Amino acid sequence: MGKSKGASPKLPEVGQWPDKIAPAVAIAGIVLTTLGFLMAFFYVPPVAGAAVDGVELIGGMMVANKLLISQKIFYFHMPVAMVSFVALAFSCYYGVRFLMTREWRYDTCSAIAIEIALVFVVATMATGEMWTRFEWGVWWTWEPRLTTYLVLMLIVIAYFVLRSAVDEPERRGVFCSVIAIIATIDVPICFAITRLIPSSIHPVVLREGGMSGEMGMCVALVAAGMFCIGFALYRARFGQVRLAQRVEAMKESLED
Amino acid sequence: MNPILAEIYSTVIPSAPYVIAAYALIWIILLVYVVIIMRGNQKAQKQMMLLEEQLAELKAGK
Amino acid sequence: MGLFSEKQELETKTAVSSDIAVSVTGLTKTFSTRKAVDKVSFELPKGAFLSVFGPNGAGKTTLLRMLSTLTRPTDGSIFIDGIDALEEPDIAREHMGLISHNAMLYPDLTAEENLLFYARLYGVKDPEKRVIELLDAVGLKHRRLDLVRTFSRGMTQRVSIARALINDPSVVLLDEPYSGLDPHAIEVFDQLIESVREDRTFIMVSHDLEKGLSMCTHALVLAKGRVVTFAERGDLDADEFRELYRSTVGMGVA
Amino acid sequence: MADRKKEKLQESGRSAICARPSTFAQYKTLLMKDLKQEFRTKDMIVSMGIYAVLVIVVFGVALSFAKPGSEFLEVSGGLLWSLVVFTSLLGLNRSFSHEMENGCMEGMLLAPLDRGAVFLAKMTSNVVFLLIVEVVAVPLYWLFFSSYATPADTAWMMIIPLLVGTVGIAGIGTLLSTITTRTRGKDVLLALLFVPVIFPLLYACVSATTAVLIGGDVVADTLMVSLVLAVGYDVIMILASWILYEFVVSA
Repeated sequence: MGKSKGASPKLPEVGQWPDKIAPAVAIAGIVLTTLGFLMAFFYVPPVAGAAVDGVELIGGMMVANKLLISQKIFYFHMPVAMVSFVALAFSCYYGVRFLMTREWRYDTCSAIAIEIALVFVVATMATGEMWTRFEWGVWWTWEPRLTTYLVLMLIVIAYFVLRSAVDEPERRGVFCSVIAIIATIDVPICFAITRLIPSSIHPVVLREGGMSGEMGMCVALVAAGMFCIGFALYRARFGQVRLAQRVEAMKESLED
Repeated sequence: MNPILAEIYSTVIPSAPYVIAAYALIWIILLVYVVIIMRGNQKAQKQMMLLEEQLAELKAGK
Repeated sequence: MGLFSEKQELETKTAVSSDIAVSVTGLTKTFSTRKAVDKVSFELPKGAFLSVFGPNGAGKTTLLRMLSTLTRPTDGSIFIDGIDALEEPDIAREHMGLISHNAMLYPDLTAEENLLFYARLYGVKDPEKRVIELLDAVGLKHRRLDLVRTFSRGMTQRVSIARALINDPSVVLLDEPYSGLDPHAIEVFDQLIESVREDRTFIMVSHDLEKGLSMCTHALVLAKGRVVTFAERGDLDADEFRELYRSTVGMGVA
Repeated sequence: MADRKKEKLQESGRSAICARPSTFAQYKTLLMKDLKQEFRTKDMIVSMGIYAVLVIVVFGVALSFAKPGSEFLEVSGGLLWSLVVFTSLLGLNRSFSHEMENGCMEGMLLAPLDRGAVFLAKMTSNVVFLLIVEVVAVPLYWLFFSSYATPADTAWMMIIPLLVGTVGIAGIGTLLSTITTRTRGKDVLLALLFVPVIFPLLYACVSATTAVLIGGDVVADTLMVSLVLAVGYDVIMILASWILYEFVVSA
């Protein structure tokens, strides 16, 4: 783990190329998500639910099942979850970079990335909760997907509790980077284990099943939008935190 | 509305509040985060003004 | 012949002649924004005794922790006996010992077990003999089977000296070793240091100006992480130095 | 290159008495120290043992209204593992108490020591202490709850998931307790970090134990899958902890 000799690597800083495109990306995000929202409700046909004893002609198609609107939540639920995993992966990447070079900037980036992950995990839990409440009529079931998100949320919360419990900056940076890395390793395992082991008590209800063309497109659209929003939020938060750090640095230099 | 059609759409009304709540929650959570960032920015800017005043005094004082 | 030329090339690579025990250049440590140690540089010949003075928060302990490879410096280089302590910390550690106010001994192990543990960690040849020899040197041979928990502060500090000397280090670091010792224990401690002093280099951090001055061959005063003065004991006028010390400590506290 | 350098240092005389020991030798020294220290003071084993008994008593009260029957077997897999997790949490919290007392952690870091050896030694000692407590607590559990249900004859296979789980708990637990041992509010923080990270291993071990306890056809499919996944988790996590340990211990 030698010190990075020579010119220190170009550190992520406010005003670099990501900040130039951040506003455009934010607008693109908003546009895409609204488009996805409209598409989810007006373009994509609702999913067929339980069978109905009879057949009806609707919009030129023979329908023999209940049409579920509740499934529409899925079009935002899945993309938001994807963004939360990507944000966690970024936090892990910056954590590794911090451990290699001990540059404070990477520790800041890692913390902000995992903050974005927390925002999106909370959003995922909220939408998942609503869906569970309607789908199964209960506020919580130990169903694999829900438990995995709960575990992810707990780890991210633990990250922030640890971050506030350690005062010395160097030690805090190292510990938080290690936890970000461990979390990023742990979550996929959670995903895999909860799916592969058939919990005998209540079988895994695989609601998603196959996704029809329109559904896939809608999810992709919303996902793109959510990634843009996530990126824009990251840059905004990064700018704000950097400003606070510069103020802190100035305060210190003015003192002595 | 004949009974079959009614049954086909029977889940729409009961599921409506949850769907709305889900989308509203996402919007609220993102909004709360943006507000946190904005407030952080304002706080930092205020402190920056204070520091600039202090710097000006220091320069004037020297 | 190959080996000889090899050795030559190694010497020049480290570019430090063999009689310099400790060479520190541009050593810096910044904690996010605060510069705890700022570009400290000095060189110590073998057998020197450096006393480091300075107000609280001047970076004395951080400097010592960096020298002992416990803390990574942000910048600068440290050469111990010609070995780059940053590139090869493990080899540098074989040459060093640290005595600090906490004894680094396990209270629930006996004095002998503690020293045997460290002897084996350092890979000392024939550890049992070495441990007995050291315990005898610090005058605790008869108490070697007692738990360190039952020892007085003075006795624990003497076992700590034995621990620091277990690998026969060429550089011994002392981090405020006198704190918590009664006058008699201090006197015994000084005798021990004197007895092992030949051909070893010492770096001591302490608040006790008189004690530091009396024992040192070199003096270094730090304030706010920066070197105020670094001078040989010979060309140092005691009163002028006391005056300088009082002013830096005064400045530090303001 | 390193050996030639070592030869050169031998000649330099000063540290002639030090021949850098192999990592395994250092591992053995560290482990012996941990074991000797623990068997002399026994504070970790005794406190974990008493804690386990207390947890069983709480279970007893909690289940006093449950009607005995086969459902108890489905539940007891989970109960056993919650007993193991909370007892190991208590043990892990104290695992570094000896090191922290007189700054001995720094004493160790001063030695030319491979940090991986520290991790392995502490992990092994944690595994040993946990197993000792489990050997006492698990039979005690079945003694106290024998009136509820007797497990299937395949119950002895419960040892396998217990072993795999204990190794995993000790591995990850050592890394996390090294992090939390020097922070404020360390016990809560260790639990908060430990439970989510250990969740998959717990999930797999509980399913394996339950399968073994119920016996019959359930054993066939779930046991193998759960054990393979648990071992997989152990390998990945212990490898990651070993690599990351160097940063954490010298931070």
